[in-house]
Amino acid sequence: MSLILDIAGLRVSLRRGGHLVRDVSLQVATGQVHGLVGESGAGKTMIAKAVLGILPDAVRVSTGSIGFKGTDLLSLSPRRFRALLGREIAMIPQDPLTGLNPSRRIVAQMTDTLRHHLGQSRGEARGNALRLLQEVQIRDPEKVLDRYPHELSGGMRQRVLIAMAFATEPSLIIADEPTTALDVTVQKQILRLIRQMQERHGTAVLFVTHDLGVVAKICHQVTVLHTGQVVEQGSIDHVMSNAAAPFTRALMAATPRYDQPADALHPVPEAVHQTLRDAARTFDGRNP
Amino acid sequence: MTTALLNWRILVGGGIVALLALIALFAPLLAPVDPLEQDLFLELLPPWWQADADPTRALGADSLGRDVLSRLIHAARPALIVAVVAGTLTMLLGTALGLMAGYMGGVVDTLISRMVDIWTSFPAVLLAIMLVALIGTGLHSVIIAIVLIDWTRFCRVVRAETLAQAEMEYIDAAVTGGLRRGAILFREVLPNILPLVIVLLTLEMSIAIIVEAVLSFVGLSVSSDSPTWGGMIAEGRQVIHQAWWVMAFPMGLILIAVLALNLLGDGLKTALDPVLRR
Amino acid sequence: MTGPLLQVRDLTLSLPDRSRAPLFGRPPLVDIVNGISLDLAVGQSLGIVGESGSGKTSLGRCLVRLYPPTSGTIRFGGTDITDASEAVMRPIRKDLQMIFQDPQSSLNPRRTVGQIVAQPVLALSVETDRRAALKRADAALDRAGLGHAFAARYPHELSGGQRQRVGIARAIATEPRLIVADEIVSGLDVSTQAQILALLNDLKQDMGLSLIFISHDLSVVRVLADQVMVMLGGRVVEEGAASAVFDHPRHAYTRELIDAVPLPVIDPEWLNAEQAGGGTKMAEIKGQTVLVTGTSRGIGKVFVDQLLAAGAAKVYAATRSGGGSHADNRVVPVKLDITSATDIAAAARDCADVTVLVNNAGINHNSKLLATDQAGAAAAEMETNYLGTLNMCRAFAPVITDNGGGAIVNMASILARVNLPLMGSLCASKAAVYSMTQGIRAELASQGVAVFAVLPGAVDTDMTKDFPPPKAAPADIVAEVLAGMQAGEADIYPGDMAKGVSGGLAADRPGVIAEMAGYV
Amino acid sequence: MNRSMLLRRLLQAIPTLFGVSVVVFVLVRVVPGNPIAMMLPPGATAADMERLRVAYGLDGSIVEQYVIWLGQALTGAFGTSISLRQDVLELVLGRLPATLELALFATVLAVTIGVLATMLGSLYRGRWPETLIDTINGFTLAVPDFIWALALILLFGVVLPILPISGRINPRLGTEFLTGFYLLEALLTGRFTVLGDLLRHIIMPSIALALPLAAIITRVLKNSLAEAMVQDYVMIARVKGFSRWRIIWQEALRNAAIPALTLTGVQFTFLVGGTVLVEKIFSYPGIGNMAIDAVTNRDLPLIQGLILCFAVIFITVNLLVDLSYALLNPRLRS
Repeated sequence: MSLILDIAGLRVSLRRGGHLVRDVSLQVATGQVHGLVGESGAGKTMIAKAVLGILPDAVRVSTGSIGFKGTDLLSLSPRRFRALLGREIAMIPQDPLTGLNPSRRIVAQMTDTLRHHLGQSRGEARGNALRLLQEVQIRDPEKVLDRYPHELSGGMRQRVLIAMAFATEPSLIIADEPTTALDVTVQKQILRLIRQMQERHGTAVLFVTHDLGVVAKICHQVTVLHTGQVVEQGSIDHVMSNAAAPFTRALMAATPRYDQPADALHPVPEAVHQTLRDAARTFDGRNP
Repeated sequence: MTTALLNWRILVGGGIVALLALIALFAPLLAPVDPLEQDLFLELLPPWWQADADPTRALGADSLGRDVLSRLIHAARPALIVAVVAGTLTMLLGTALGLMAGYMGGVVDTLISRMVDIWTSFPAVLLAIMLVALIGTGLHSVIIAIVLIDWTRFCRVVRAETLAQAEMEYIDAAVTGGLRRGAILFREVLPNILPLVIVLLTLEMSIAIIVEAVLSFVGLSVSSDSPTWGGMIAEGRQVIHQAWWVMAFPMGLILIAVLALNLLGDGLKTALDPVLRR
Repeated sequence: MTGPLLQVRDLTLSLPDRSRAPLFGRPPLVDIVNGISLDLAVGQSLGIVGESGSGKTSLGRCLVRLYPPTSGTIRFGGTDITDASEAVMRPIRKDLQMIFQDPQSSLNPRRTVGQIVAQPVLALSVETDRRAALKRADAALDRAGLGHAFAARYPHELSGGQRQRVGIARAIATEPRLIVADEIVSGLDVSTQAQILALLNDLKQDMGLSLIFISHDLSVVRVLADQVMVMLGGRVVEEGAASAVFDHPRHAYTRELIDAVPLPVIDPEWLNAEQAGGGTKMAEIKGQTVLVTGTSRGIGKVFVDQLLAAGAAKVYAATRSGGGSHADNRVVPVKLDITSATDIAAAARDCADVTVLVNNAGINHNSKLLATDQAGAAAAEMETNYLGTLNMCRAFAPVITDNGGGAIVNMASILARVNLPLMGSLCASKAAVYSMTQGIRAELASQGVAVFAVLPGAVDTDMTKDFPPPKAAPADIVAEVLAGMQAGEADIYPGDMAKGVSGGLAADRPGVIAEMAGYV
Repeated sequence: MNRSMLLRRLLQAIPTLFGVSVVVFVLVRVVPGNPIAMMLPPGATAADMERLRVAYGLDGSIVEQYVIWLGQALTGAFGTSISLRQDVLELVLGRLPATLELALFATVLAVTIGVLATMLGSLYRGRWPETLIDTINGFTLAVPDFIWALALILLFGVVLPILPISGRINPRLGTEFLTGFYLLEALLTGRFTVLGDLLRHIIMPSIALALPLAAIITRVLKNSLAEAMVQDYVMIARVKGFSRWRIIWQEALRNAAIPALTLTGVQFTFLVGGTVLVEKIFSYPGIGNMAIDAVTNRDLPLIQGLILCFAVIFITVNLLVDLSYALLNPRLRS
């Protein structure tokens, strides 16, 4: 099992001062799904965007490295970085409704990486797109190829996006809350599909989510974030059954469960948040 | 930073508009000579920086030897009257119809929207010229023409915005909170539309100034001897090869007034938005 | 006052579907909410769950009369408010409040928090004096855990959780008896969500509030609801006490919903487990158009009668020879030999409105496998039982999908799971049907077609007259099949013998076979 | 959204046209003065007048009068121009090509300028060229075509006299044209000296008309492009490793063009309206110029003909915009 993604001491900061991600390190190996969990503002999306090189203009990586198969992505020229993106690294977005370009046919959107990065001919790329759609269990894939996104249901669009991400057989896929916008029954199908595809292709996945339940079902490794800091990291078994950090434990207790009555629910104590906020402040004090 | 920017826009835009208003208000005191006084000896006199200029006619004289500066100052009056009166009336009519269409929906909406469609099927300038030609020249006619033609601008925007606001859940909350329809319209919807209307008003005022200029340019505004910027442009157009300044100065003033109003509108847009304000 | 606080009967809301508007005339009406009835007692809380498009939000809005219902009645505190004018509603609204989904759009951006909360207090004449109303708003804000210091702030200065607390404060400010809360925690972080849920729970207990809590999230509903209603396509599919519905769901859809919720528990099987019945759900037989093959005798004949009794809209009764008639005019005879490709194609064309296909036709020849194959019996069994059924599925799956989904029922036999001497080739053909059924179930899972395999034991028909008892009566078998379909059992084992075998399969295989062999 | 929706849009134009005709009818009828008088040559007797009144049905009710008037309007019988003493329809059709040529030329200019400015601004996003374009655009947005026309005359007609300030063609060239579309005809027949002269005449009025429209196109296109650039599908295109240009061109521009097109359509009608004044200022022989003269001469038959002509152009343009919107937007096409 070789290391695909090796993030070390990553610090993401606002250009006008202040940190969003505070010295985060994490590793993802071949065939592993690594969950990045946290509430809004925890910095999980910033880490994903830093890996993909699509941080907002006001934000930059200030220190640390993002190792991808042994090379530091941050040291690459934009040109060489773009050659990797789409070929070796792909993403599955959160919202299937806006993830596809409304004015281009599915086939055009699915084949453009195949043609651009792998130099396939139009016919060859179409054949591959067809095969991919079959792989993600889309009925009538031949017809779907020539459709526009608005003609597909939300679940189908997310399947197309998954097929698109796997098209060039990338080593790493960043999935940014890929099921948050879906109904539960569709969510389960999509999670299963991501797992199947990922296992079949041996792809490493960095799975960003706020849902501990989803993490428990699909991830091998987990990093729990709060205010841009790692509060817990380890195998899914470890985090689910004997989490050490008070925040992780409090988050578990605050997650409602249909199989438990109401009195089992305990909101996260304010002190837990405050301790971590204080830690962040201390960090900022040491690293202005 | 935003605060500084918006202050800059409102200060400069508003300042110029206020200055123009003052000039219009105190025109008889400010004008160096009688704007109607003709002096054939001064015919097409150039402005002060050119050779053979007359220091008492700082901006030169027109083809009848009338003082350009004094005429400019006096012409600010009809322009600003039209801007304020026509702008306000247009706003009232258009906003009322737009609110009705957007909030009442149904037949009322269809009727008003169709009327807007019909209205915008005519070239506005031509319609204005025709209206004034039919009802006779004069400041009143100009104002009536502007109101009758430009209400659609407010109506369209206010209707669309009312519809957008009606989608918001705070309207539902007002219904379950027991507010009456009228109260919802005036106490909940209107305050959210008002900033937009105010911004449109500054725009409408600049349009009114232009329309007044256009009408006097075609000779359909106030009577031809009392000075207007558009009238001065028309006269200047005749002697453009001999005396460009006769046309250039009123044009410049219109430009300044229009730009100032637009700047003010831009500034107000940010200043009146509670989210952008901070 | 006695009786429920809120009583709803047969509530229906139909709205025009503008996307299908014809060139002239009005767009067709779609039922968003369809025939809902419910009773809510004082102090009780009802959770309404459903996925997007289930009509739960529209139902909530009907209940507070934001939408006018198309038909049915709503009584609140004994007053019929179904068609009440706003003037009649106004005094009632003091007792009937709502908390809205989107805390961003439900707060007027140009008003302070205090004004927002005081608004219903004034408008509903709880207080007539402005100062008193603002004071009451302060109290409500305190109660909502926000603190009255927030009264002077504007909504855009607050976080999502704080805004939702303002929404709660506004709803409780008039001290209502019932609050309808629509998806109020869906956009919030878990830690904020838990706080809001805890707050509502406290308010419910302290104020004796009744609550209707609408959400797509079953876990969230569980926190607050005593009673639960599960909605699908504008209808109620299951309702009951929360503990009963969550712990022992009766309806397949409820089970599917529950199984789809990822609990924060490690369960390696969860992802791969068939979805509750793998898409096998058949809400009801009522209104369906069914095609049954092999209806000339035996189980096929019984199927036709029981389907009619269960309210099927139309039954195509297929026989090899065609013809035949039935007293009920809902029955349409069809000539269909399932070994004939042309017959199948013709049937798929003529019966284009089918939503449920029952592949019942089959043959059996009792023959030793290694003995001389009499008249190609093995081939014939394979051709009819396996290929015939498969070709029917192939032809009708697109028909059913085009009709918006439905079900396919393939009659296999318990012999698919247990081999019997002397019936080797029959067993093989039934095993093929069973395996094929599992296969197409996976293929059709996402397309709204439920696929059932039926594995009965010996049935008492003329085909099995050689079989020794115990044989089940066809009527019982069919009744169990229909019940199993509606309960969402993917593999249906009707009859005691089949159940015994399937139950034994896991435990004591040799014993079962011995027992089975005893029958022959 | 589907075809029937488009058809509905087409049918909506009918009541609008009807309303337009009513407005024109009322405008003409409320005029103080006798509508018969303007149909008769000077010196007609009272008996002549009465005969005409009966002949034209003007003794009937206002509704009857409208029906008769509408029937005439539909057959193109607008009567005879009072000031020019020619058939109104002939006059209008004779002048129409000049105006259409001017309006189309200006539109092409406006779209070109607008798209170029947008692309430039988007390429240098956040740097000084974008700020410059935004500033110039803000200025251009505020200034009406009327002022541009005069400023251009002042600049290139007087201060730097390189362009003719009036007319459509130099009469001394003495060229004959078969159609009213001089520019097109000169181009097709290869008369390049004439073409050059025509271009020299059309350039100033068309720039005056084009600048406000170009400013609006720039603003809308730039905003919708910026909006499109933050969509998820653009992020995905970035993650696919495509260059910025390719993303703008392939992913964003097409989606951004849809709102811009709608607005361009609406603004195009303003541009056509603007020809009225600009033609007057440049003494350009189109229907706009004619309309102002007709109004000053109180030539009512001509006025109603011209106004109806403008209305028909406006409604047609709006329909065309809706249709092309449907062509660009796959949601409407299917």
